This record gives sequence, structure tokens and C-alpha cells, in this order.
Amino acid sequence: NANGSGSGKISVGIVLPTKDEERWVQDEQRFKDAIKDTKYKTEILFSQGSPAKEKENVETLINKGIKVLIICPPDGDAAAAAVEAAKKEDITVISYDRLITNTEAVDYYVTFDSVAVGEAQAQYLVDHAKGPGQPLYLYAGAATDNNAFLFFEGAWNVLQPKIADGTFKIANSSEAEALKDTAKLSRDQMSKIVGQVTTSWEPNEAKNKAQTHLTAAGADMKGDVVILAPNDGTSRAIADVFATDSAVTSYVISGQDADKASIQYIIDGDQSMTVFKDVRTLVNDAMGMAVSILDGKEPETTGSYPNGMIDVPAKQTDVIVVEQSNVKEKLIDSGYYEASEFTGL
Amino acid sequence: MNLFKETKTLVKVNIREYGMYIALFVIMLVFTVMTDGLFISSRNISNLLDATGYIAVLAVGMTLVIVIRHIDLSVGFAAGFMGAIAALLITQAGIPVVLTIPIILVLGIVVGLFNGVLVASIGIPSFVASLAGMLIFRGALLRVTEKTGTINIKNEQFNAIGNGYIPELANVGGLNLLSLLLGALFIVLYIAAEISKRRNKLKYELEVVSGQMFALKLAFVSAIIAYVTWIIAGYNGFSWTVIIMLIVVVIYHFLTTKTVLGRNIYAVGSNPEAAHLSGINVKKITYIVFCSMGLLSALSGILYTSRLQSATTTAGTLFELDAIAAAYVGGVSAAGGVGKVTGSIIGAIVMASLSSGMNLLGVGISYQYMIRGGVLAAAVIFDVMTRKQRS
Amino acid sequence: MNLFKETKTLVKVNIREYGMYIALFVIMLVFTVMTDGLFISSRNISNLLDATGYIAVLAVGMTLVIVIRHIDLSVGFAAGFMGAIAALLITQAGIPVVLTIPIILVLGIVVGLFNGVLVASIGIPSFVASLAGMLIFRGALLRVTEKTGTINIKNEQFNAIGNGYIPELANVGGLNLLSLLLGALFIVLYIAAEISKRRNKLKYELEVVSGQMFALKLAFVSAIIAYVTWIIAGYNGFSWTVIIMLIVVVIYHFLTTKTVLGRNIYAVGSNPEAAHLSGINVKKITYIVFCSMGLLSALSGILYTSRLQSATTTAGTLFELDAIAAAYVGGVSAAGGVGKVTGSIIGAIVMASLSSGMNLLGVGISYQYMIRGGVLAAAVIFDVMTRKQRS
Amino acid sequence: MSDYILEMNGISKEFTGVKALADVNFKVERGEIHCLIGENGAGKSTLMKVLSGVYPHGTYKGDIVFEGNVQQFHKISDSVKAGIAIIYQELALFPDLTVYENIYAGNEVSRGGIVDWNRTIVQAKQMLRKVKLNLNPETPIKDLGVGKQQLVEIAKALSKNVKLLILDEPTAALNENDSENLLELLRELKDQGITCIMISHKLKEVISIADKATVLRDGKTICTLDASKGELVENVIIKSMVGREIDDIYPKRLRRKFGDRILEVRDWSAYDPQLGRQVVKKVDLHVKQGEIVGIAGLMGSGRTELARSLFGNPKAYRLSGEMLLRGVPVELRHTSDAIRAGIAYVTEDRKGDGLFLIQDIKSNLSAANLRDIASRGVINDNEEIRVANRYKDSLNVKAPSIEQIVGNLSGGNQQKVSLGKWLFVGPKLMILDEPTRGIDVGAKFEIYTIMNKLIEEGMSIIMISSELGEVLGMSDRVYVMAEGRIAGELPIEEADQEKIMQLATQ
Ligand SMILES: Nc1ncnc2c1ncn2[C@@H]1O[C@H](COP(=O)(O)OP(=O)(O)OP(=O)(O)O)[C@@H](O)[C@H]1O
Ligand SMILES: Nc1ncnc2c1ncn2[C@@H]1O[C@H](COP(=O)(O)OP(=O)(O)OP(=O)(O)O)[C@@H](O)[C@H]1O
Ligand SMILES: [Mg+2]
Ligand SMILES: [Mg+2]
Repeated sequence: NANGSGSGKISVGIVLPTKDEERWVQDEQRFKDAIKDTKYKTEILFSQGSPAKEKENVETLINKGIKVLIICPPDGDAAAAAVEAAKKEDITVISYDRLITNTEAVDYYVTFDSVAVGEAQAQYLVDHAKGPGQPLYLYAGAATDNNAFLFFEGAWNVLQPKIADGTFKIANSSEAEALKDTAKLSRDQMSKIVGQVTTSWEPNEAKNKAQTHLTAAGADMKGDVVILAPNDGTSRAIADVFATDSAVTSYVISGQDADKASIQYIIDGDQSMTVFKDVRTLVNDAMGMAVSILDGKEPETTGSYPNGMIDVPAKQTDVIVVEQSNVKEKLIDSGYYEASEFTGL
Repeated sequence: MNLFKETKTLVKVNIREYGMYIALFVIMLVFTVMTDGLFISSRNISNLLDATGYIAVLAVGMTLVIVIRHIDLSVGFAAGFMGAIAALLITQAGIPVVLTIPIILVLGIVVGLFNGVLVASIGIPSFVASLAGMLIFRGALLRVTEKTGTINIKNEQFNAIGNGYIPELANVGGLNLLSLLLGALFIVLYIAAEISKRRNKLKYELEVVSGQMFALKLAFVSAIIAYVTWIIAGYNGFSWTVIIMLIVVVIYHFLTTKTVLGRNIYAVGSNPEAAHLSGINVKKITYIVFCSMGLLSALSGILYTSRLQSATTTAGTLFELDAIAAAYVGGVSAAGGVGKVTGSIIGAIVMASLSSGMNLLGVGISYQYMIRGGVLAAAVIFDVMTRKQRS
Repeated sequence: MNLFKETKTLVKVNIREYGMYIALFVIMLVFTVMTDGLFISSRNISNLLDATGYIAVLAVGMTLVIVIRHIDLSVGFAAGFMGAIAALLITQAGIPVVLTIPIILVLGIVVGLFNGVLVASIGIPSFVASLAGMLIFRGALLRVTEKTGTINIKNEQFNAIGNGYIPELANVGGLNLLSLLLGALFIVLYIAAEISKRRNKLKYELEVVSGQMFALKLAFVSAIIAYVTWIIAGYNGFSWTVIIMLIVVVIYHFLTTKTVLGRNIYAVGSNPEAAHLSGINVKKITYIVFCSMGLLSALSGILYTSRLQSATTTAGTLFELDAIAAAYVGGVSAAGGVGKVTGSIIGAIVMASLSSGMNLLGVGISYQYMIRGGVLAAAVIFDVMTRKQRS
Repeated sequence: MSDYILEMNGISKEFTGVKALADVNFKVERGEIHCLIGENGAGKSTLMKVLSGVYPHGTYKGDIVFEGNVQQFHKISDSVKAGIAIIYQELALFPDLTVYENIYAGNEVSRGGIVDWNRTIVQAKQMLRKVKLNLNPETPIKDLGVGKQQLVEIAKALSKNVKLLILDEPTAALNENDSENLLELLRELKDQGITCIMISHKLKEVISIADKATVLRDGKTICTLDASKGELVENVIIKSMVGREIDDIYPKRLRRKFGDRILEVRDWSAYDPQLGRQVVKKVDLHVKQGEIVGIAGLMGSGRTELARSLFGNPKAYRLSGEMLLRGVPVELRHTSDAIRAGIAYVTEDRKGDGLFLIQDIKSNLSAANLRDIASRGVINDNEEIRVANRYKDSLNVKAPSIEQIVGNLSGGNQQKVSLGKWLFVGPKLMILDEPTRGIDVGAKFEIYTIMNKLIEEGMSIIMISSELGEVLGMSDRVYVMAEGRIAGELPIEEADQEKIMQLATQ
């Protein structure tokens, strides 16, 4: 279980969004590793995608006397109530990876910018374009998930000019096609597209959608294609479908999170890339910040982000694009994963 | 000793009813010991009760639905949907809170009416009708929130429902005065009611417990109320959520035990055919119960939305199962006709205590699921066993 | 015209049974028109059937559970859990596929046994028992996957179950020969069975439809089988998933209509007391039905895991509701004793067709939920209405 | 001129496809006890349901005049308000609720929607006293026997300020003793000025209590017989009910020769875990081949429990004692063991636990013996059809085909299907629990004839019955049970009503 269990005074509370996604299980592990080196006690709780459970978790941690709260919300808007409760107790709130918006109760932000993740995914597709007129398949996360919109927003920022200039043509979304000349999508416009191409973050749903889309696509929408897949789980499912369609001669597909399962796919050439968010850096930044605060020092920041109410001082970590050519260097050599966990390296 | 014997028979006869309270007590004791007292701290208990609010309210409504042998799976997303509508009314239509709340509650009744039509008039099994409702509300919730995503609410009044506390008046040695007064009021009302009840019974020459036993019971319950009040007053006092919960329980308890309507509900649950032949309008009762469920779903949605100060796109997910679990842990019988709203509230608190206690202990989420499943099973096994024994 | 009259009365008498087929036909027709024929294309139909597999299998088991007046909410996460165990056995324990599958199926039976104990022996209402089971399996699934996250499966054999097709033998004008042969075999078997049935009925001087009508029916059904075969053969032929689905349906159809066990299941469903007094071991039947459900959950888990070529941490979420919806759309009655496995399969295909068709049309997710809810409600309303009329 | 409290003129009521009532006229004078009689399915219950508003105004044709005013009851509570209370054939009680809650269900003692529980209990006690029922009003209904439940029903009716009390077969489930008490109660109510309509199949009762009796047949009024004119005699009634004369309702059996003891039970006790007490106490009995053994007794004397404990113990009664079949000790753990050993049990509650109402005749007939028409677990459909047709014909089940749903058959035909199901098992010993309860005279005669035929074929029968006439008319030997014990055994030659009642009330 989480370190520092039992009932002793806890200094740092960590709340992560869900254990249902591999990404956050990784974060848990990295936090546990980072904790070993500090003299402070910490505890990690999961919200299982529910802002209500998140609030309960925060309250529990407050009860246990934390001084610093590191929190990554399933929903950045809905977390305001939770952190405001913490703020009332003079707890320093560090928004981890996802920014908590529309509240003054956030002190710091440690991030891989979600919008930047989408941009990195899209940029990879653009860099590997065989255009002009190359078919582009769009997929998004859950229509119920704010983060899915942030990723998509980033991707659209990069893709839209290339769609407008004819490098890509959209293969699977009439809504996106209709909006292809709009550079900056409103939330409403985005929701129309996302509603059409949502995977609900479910690999099975992604697979169903991909099959349907390939059924619907004419020969001109096949051949060499590029695919925007929102994360690794859905990316693998979509890639599986495209790989079995004989009319698709090649595909470039994005991903995110550097799941072990996807790293193997990248090594095998089944998935093109993944956006690697080196959780260790983020964890170290967050824990470093927490320790500074506990030690009474001013933590170091590199900039600031507006959250709708205030500008939150932030420390930003760059995301790393991992592909077949650099997978060993970025993930194995850096000690993030063991080479033995994969085959064919 | 005579008193001891009386206690023993009382416990034996009422074991099913007391079982739940004993279980709650044991769970609380275990967690208190294991967390070095942290569990029973003012703050934790206060938080725990607040976190139970929106489920407890649903569980009350669900109790009646199960009593009349139905089920309602749509309440979760219905609550989420109505919470979102509330958020929209406040943030976008600029309707004041005092107007929004009644509007939403009426909307809840309409939603209940809709279920009532399907179940009572068309005659679809409620399980399927509400499964369809669940899908429809899920879609509707997405529909109203997909334009904006999560809707933040900045309205202080509204947010106080889920996060605020009743005013303090004065602070007496770290305790919230108004809360203390409220607690004292409860005790006085309770004692007065019990005494009048006993006097009345004696007047009609009905059987009552011995005087000693009666005094003991009064003292015991008063002590518990006092203790809970003292704990709650030690943090911020009664929250509005707890007050709302209490009001709902009191109203529904009164409704189910003291009124003709309440009796008719239990009659319908116990034997719908016989109820019909006794001149009870079964259809009407079914409508009323589903409307009450809709009303409480709306209230639950308001509590939840206010608690998070925002309406989210996934609000309401699995609320229905939590509410149903709470009702069953609270002793409702699937065969119909049996179940108390007070029991369901205790059931909801038991489940919330489990979550809270395990969080305090840092139990992993996978074990939390398994333990909650185990407790649910254990509660129903206990219920079935004691019922077999008694009858 | 005489034949026309006969058709009319046949349709009138069997409206409930035909209703579902007609609904499926209408849905397919509408989508086909709206998508310019894309919906009915070989590839789409083939994909659609594959995507239905793991739910259809659950729906078959759920049909029997509902027939004996129970419900099983745990099947979703049970399937997810067992799929994950299968993945672990193959990837980490290195157990060959041919061994893994029987192990998992046996595990499924054990899981069913566990439900059986709670429901049949202890006497807990199945709704609550399986709700507890749902929580427990959810925890267990998380527990086994939390170390590794998603478990990838690289085993070709195993992955073929959910993604592979039967061998082609030869390609005849773009059609899969073996599939064509299989289709032809089905038709021959069907016609032979029908003729023998009719001959027998005539022997016992029971009522039969007119010779003309009979020929018409044979021709019509054969044409449908031929058409479906032709469509499927036009893509990759029958997938292993479809073959498994067909085998499950044939076995269960036979079991429910032709065997003593099947009769006993329906007897228990229509009056448990009378069944007991007729020498039927109700407990045993309940055990058998829950074990069959466990077995099919395991199969569903295998199909799903194989389809995704990996076991995920959320596998199984809401499968149970999809399966229950399919069963109800397929005409199962909540009152017990009524429902066919073939109906449930059709129900599952109806629901899958809706999803697929709406995906093809690019309907937004929020409307998809609402439409699916509406169709579920409509199906049950239709069922209830026609039953009222008939009886 | 007579003073009619109720006049029903030209009442017609149709269910989809069935004309249950066709232009019925029915008049009841103030202060009389008026019996309504007729074969099963004649429309008696339907007529009363029309009167009480179960079938609301508009769903039937014709007029109801009550106390001189034309009434239009739209719901049950309307007729209650007018002063009509009805006790239905299928009791309308709430098993989980207490006696006092039951008495006032739908008619709560309340002010402004709030129930006054203390007054409820006190008034309930008064009502119970009125019906001479001495029990704690806080007892849950499910802990009472059928007889007491029936009295609670009457108490419930009396609590409503009733002018016209209707009882639909109130004594069907009662034994003679309780029936007599109930009839006595009705006479007292009559003296208090309450008019009473009673439906009954028990002609003796009708003759003893009725001032007048109206006969219905096939949904039509046949005649009204007046006791004061001496029209209420058995053969007149039977003739108008069935349209023909039946000289002896108990048909004569040709052979009375018995073989060996087929069943013997020694020191047999059974304990009902649900009731938490012993229900059968140290019973010794035996049955010879070719014999009809009657078991008489008061309601609640434990006859059904005895029968069920013999039949493989289906309710899991814990028991002790010894059972010998043809002299061989056996232990039956499940109903299926009993069936295999050649015992069949026809339950007293056809609809509740006897038949599969939503299934067809064919499936019901074969349900207890599928293995005989199956090989390796697979049913031979044709064989099943053949068997079903055989029993349908031999038992004279009136239905268009064996594919008719059993729930749609009349009571007598349902009972025949129930019998057929057990005959197909090919038992050596049949236990018939109240084989003719709620069945009309014509159908009764048929059932008795079937019983005689079975005996002639060498079967043995245990017949549990609360109708003394039946016990005396059909049995070769009679056991009388009282409070779970065998109070006495009488050869049929020595048995008469007085002796049996004397033993039963020991
Ligand atoms: N709800 C109903 N739907 C269809 N037919 C009905 C219904 N109720 C009664 N019937 C039919 O109406 C006729 C009269 O039934 P009713 O119950 O009034 O007979 P009864 O004289 O009370 O018979 P019994 O002596 O068996 O109680 C029967 O043919 C019966 O099958
Ligand atoms: N459902 C029940 N609930 C409570 N008590 C019951 C129930 N059924 C029977 N009893 C009680 O069990 C005892 C034996 O009843 P049983 O039915 O065997 O008597 P019986 O002689 O067969 O009478 P009957 O003529 O009613 O069939 C009685 O005391 C009766 O009150
Ligand atoms: Mg009747
Ligand atoms: Mg009996």
C-alpha cells in the first residue's frame, strides 16, 4: 500500500485521478520512489475519476494534518471545491500535471502542458506527412473528460493549418470537415467533433469506431494515412484495426503516456510514436517544491499559467516524443524502464 | 436481574433492527482504534457526514421504491442531469438561487412522473424502464454539458448548500454554540415525544416497556445525540448538508410511520393485489413514490453540484448503485413491504465510514472495492439469517 | 387470397416473436438507406457481428438468469477479471492457449458457483448478491492489473479468437469458399429439420400451417441465411467470434427447448414452488444457471481480451447492463419463465446495429445514449403491449 | 312490498373473448342472507366485482341500484363509502403487516392524513372481539392460519360501517367447525341488521343459512330460490345449477379388496423451522393397496404438513420417525426421491404451488416426469404430445388443444390437469390434499369417478379433506388429526360426522 500508511502525521498528501489508467499507476510508483529520499511522510490516494471521491480524499488528507497537497484532478474545473477546502486550512496546493481552473486556491503548478501534448502529437503527424491530400483520421478521448478537450485543442492548433492548406483531408468527421477553416475552435465546436470521434478512453470503443470508419472510407481515404489517437490504449486498438486493412498501405499514429504495452508496439513498429511525459521529472519537481515549502523556502518556478482567476506560478517540464529510433535512449538508457521488460530492442 | 433480562429479550426480538446500529458502532470503533482516534475526530466525522449527503438523500427515496417492489437505476444520471441544469440556470440564465432550487425540485418531480408513467401506467418492469432512463439521462447530461464542459459555479449562496455551515453565533470553548443549542433542542424534542407516546399508550392500556427500561433508553439515546452534537460542534458545527439530510429523514420518517400515505405505501409493497382490493390506488402510490424519488434525485443533484461548486459531465455515475447498496445495508427487503428510511441512512453512513476509514488507513483502492463488496454481502447475509430465525 | 390471410393471422398471433425480427429489419433498412448501403456492406456487417460477440454471449447466459427470476450484475467485471487472468496465464505463466481457455472456463464455473451459494443456498436476493460480486470483481481486476497496467498479449492463437477468420480454402469471385459451404450446410440442416418436424406433427394429427405457407417459410428463411452468408463471405468470411457465438446459441437453444434441464429451468422460472413440488431440485437448477452464467462470463472475458489483444484495467465496465438490455430487447420477461436465447441474440444485434449505424452516420455520443435508451424503452413497451393484447 | 337494498339490472360484462355475465338480474332484500351459487366459471365472482367497483362503471353494461339510488362506482373506495364491503375469494391481506394494520389498511384511523396508532389498536381489538377472535392485534398476519385470516378479513369489513357484506366462498378453506362458527357469526350480523351476500359451493351450508339463493349458470340468472317457500333443497339446487339431476354425488366403487400395506409410518414427527414449532407429532398410520384413506381434521391440525413431510419433505421440515414402503424402510430427502418411490402429492393450492400457470397444458402434464419421455436428457417432443393428448382425453379436460395456457382454464379443469400431471408419473400412492376445494358439483363428480377408477386399477390414495361428506362418501378408512396428532382411526362403517368432530376437537 501507500507509504506512510497508518495514522501518523502526514506532511504531503497526494491525490491522483484514477487507478484505472496505467499512467497514474506509474506516477504512484514514481512518487513512492521519490518519497524514500525525504524525511517527510506522504500518502497517495486515488479518486477513481470522481470529483466527489477526490474531495473526500482531500478531506481525509487534511484530517491527517498535511501541509502540502499535490493534486492531479480528473476534472480541472470540478476540483476547485476540494482545493478550496485545503486552502482554508492553509495548506499549500500544488496542481500536478493538470491545472485546477477558476479558483484562487492553487499555489503552484507543475506540468506537462496538456495542450502541448496535443501539439506534439499533431506535429509528429505533420512531420511525417506524405501529403498533399493525405487522409487524416481523428480520434479523441472521452467527451466527458475535460483533458480530452485540451489534448484535442493542442492537436487542432497544429493540424488545422495543414488541413486548410490541403496537406491533410479529414476522413472520419463531418463536423471537423465543416470546421476546417476555423483556427480557434470554441468549446461548443470542439464538442461537436469530439462527440463524433470520441473513444471514451475505451480501447474497445476505439476499435469499434475505427472499424466503422474504415468501412465508411472510400479508396481515396486509404493508402498512406495519418491518425491522431489520443492516448496509448486507444492508439493500440486503432492501430490493430488499420494494420489489418489491406487498402491501408501505411499509417502514422500518435499516442501518449508511454505505456509499457505501447513501447513494445513502437519497438515492433505497430505504433508510430508516443508522447513520453517523464513522470520522474514531474514527480521530482513536485516533491522538490513540497520539500522547499515544508522547509520554509520559496520554491523555484519557471513561469506562470492563467487558470481563469489568477496566474499560477508554474514549473514546466517538456514532453518528449518517443519513436522507434529513440525509444532505447529515452526510456531504457534513462532508466525509466528495464530493457528486460521488452522484446526485440 | 430483571432489567438485564428485559434488555436481553429486547435485543433478541429486535436484533435485525439493532444489528445495523451495532455494525456501525463496531466499524467506527475499529477504525477509531486503528487510526489512533483520528477517525472519530470532529473534523473527520463532519466531513464524512457531508460526503454522505447526496447518497443518503437518494437512499431514502430508493428505500420507498424498493419497498413497493421496484427499483430505479436512473437516479444517478438523473441527479447529475438536474445538477447540470441547476448550474446552467444559475450561471447562464442568471436565475437567483432561491428560484433555481424550486425549479429543479419541480423538474425532479416531472422526471419521476415520467418513470411513473412507464412503470405504473404502461406496466414496464421498473428495472428496464429505469435502465432506459439511465441511458437517456446520461445522454442528456452530456448534451447539456458538452458545449461548456464542466460548469463552474461561483454563487456563494448555492455553494454554501454543499460546503457551508450554520452560523456559529458564539464559540464556547472551541465549540459551535448554535450547533450545541440545536443538539439540545433535538434531545428535548426527543424526550418530549417519547414521553407523550408512552403516556398515550398507557392511556389506551397498551403494552409498554418497564419504567426503568424506558428511562435507560431515553438516557442512552440522549447521550448519543449529545455526543454526536459535541463532536460536530467541535469542528465547524452542523453543515447545511447535514441539516438538509436531517430534515429529509425526519420528513420521510414521519411520512412512512405516521401517515395514511406511508401506510398505503407499505401495504402496496407487502401485497399489491390486496392493496388494490382494499381500495388503495396502487397506481397513484406508485406515481407518488417515483415522484418522491425524482424529487430526491433533484435534491441529490443540487447537493452534489454545490459540493463540487460545479456541474461535471460525469456527475451521477454509479450513484444509483451506492444508494441501492446503502438501502440494502440498511435492512430493506427485496421482497417488498419491509424497510425503514432511518435504516437506509445508517446504511449510507456505514458505507461512507468504510470509505473514509480505509482512506485514513491508506488502504489501496482495489482492496477498498473488495471490502465494500464484502460488507454489502455480509449485511444482507446477516439480514437473511436473522429473518429466517425470527419467522 | 388464402395464403395472404394465413400470413396475416400468423403474424397477428406471433407478433411478439416476429416483432423483434421486424424491428431489426427496420433498423437495418433505415441505416442502410441513410448510409447509402454502407451499413449492409460485407465489411460492416462482419465487424458489427464481431463487436457483438462478447455481449451476445453474456446475453445468452443472462436470459436464463432472468428466466429463473434472478439477475446478475457481476458478470461485467467478472468477465474483465477472468480475461485478465487469462492474459496473465498466457503472458506470465507461459501456459499454452489450449490449456488456458479450459482453465478460465472452469474458473468461470467456480465464480458462478460462488453466486449460486449466495443466491440458492443462503437465499440473498440475486440483485444484491451480484452487486456485492460486482464490487469484489472490480477490486480483484484492479488488483491483478495494477502491477502491470494493461497486459499485452502477443499470442497469435489467442488473438485469433477475437480477430481471426476461418480459413478461406479458396476464393470464389471475391467470396470465401468455406464460409459459403458452411452457409449451405446451415440451409440444408434447417430444411431437413423443418421437414422432419412437420412430418411428425402430421403423424400426430396436430395443426400445421398449409403446405404453401410451409414452402414459403422455408424459402424465406433459407434466403435470409443465404444472404447473410453471402454478405459475410464477401469480407473475410466467418470470424471465429461469430462461429463461437453460433455454437453457443445452437447449444443453448437446444438445451432450452429440447432437454429436460431446459424444461426444468423454465418450470422453475414460471413457478418455483410448483417446480419444487414436481420433484425438480430448484436449488440445483439455480446453481446450474449461475454456473452457466459464470462459464459464459469467462467466455465473454476471453473474447473481449482477445479482441483487444490485451487485458485492460477497466475491462468489463457496464457489460452487464448491455447484456441485460439485449435480453430485454430480445423479449425476456422480468416476471420469469419467459424468454428465448435466440431472442436475446437478436436483441444484442439490434443494440450493436444501433451503435454501428449511428457511428457510420457520425451521430454525436450524447444522442447515441439517448437513442439507445429510447429503443430499449420502446422494445419493452411493445413487448408489454402485445402481451396484454394477446392474453 | 319488499324492500330491496340492492338491485342489479341487466348486468353484462365481457372479458376479451369471454362473455362472463349476460344480462344478469339480481335482487337482494334488506336484512337477509342471500346466497349466490353456480358452477365454476358461472360468473359469481365477476358479478360481485362489478358491484364493488373492482370493474369500474363503464366497463360493464347495466344498472346498479343500491339503497334506492343508481350508483356508479368508479373505484373500490366508492362502494366502500356507500356501505358495501366485500371479502374476496383470494384473501386480500398483507402478510408482513400486523393484524391491526391489516384491519385498517386502506381505511386508516386518521386525522388530516396522520394515523392515530393508539386508537387504531384499540378499535382493532373491538373488531376482533366482534368476530370472536382472541389474539394480540400486533401479531403479523403471516403467523395466522387461514381460518383466523378469514376472520380478520371479516373484522376488516366490519370496520368500514358496512350495510351490505359480501363473502366470496368464505368457507372454502375452512373446516366444518370453523365454517359453523363463521355461519353463526353471519347470523349474528344479520340480527344486527347487516345484509349479507354469500357465494358458496357447499350446498349444506347454503341450505342451512340462506334466506334466498340465486343460481347463476353460464353468466345468466337461472332462478332465485326462497327458503321460506321450501325451495332450498339439495336436488332442486343441483338441478338448477348443472341443468341435470345427479342422484348420488359420490359414485359407487365396484371392488373393495385391499392388498398389502403399501405405506407405513411410525412415530412420525415434523418440525417446521419457519413456524418454529412441531407441526406433526408421533403419527402412526398405514395405507393398504387399493384403499382410499381419508384424513379429516380441523383447519391447522397439521394434515398438509404431514402430507408434505411424507412427500420428500419439501419445506425442509426437520423430522424423526420411520417410513416403510412395501415393508422396506426408506428415507426420502427430496420430492424427487418421493416421486421415484411411487408417491404423488396433489397440492391443495392449485394456482399457488400446483401448476405452471403461464405454460400450456402439455408442459404442465409432463413437468413431473420428463425423464419418461426423454432419452439421455433430450425430450422426445412427439412422445410428449402423445402423452398429453392421452391425459387430456382420459381426464376429459375441456380445452381446445393441449397448447392452451393453463392459467386460462377454469378451476375444475385446472384440477384435472394437476391430477393428470401426477397420474403420468405412474404413482402407487397418491396423496390428494383437498382435491375438490373450490370446484363445482359437476367437476367434483368427475374427480371422484377418476379416483374410483384409479383404485380399481390398484392404486392407493390418501385423501385429505375438510369436507366431511366427501370423507365419509369416498374413504375406506378415516384418520382424524388434531393438533398434529392422530386422534383416532375409524373404519368407514363406524364413521359418522359426530364421531369425527368429536375426535377432531379433542
Ligand atoms: N380477468 C379475467 N379475464 C378474463 N376472463 C375472466 C377474468 N375473470 C374471470 N374471467 C372469466 O369469466 C368467467 C366467470 O368467472 P368468475 O370468476 O366470475 O366465476 P365464478 O362463478 O366466481 O367461479 P368460481 O366458482 O370458480 O369462483 C369465467 O369463464 C372466467 O374464466
Ligand atoms: N403460511 C402459514 N403461515 C403461518 N402458519 C401456517 C401457515 N400455513 C400453515 N400454518 C400453520 O401450520 C399449522 C398446520 O397447518 P396445515 O395447513 O398443515 O393444516 P391442515 O390440517 O392441512 O389445514 P388446512 O385444512 O388449512 O389445509 C397450523 O397451525 C397453521 O396455522
Ligand atoms: Mg369465484
Ligand atoms: Mg391443508
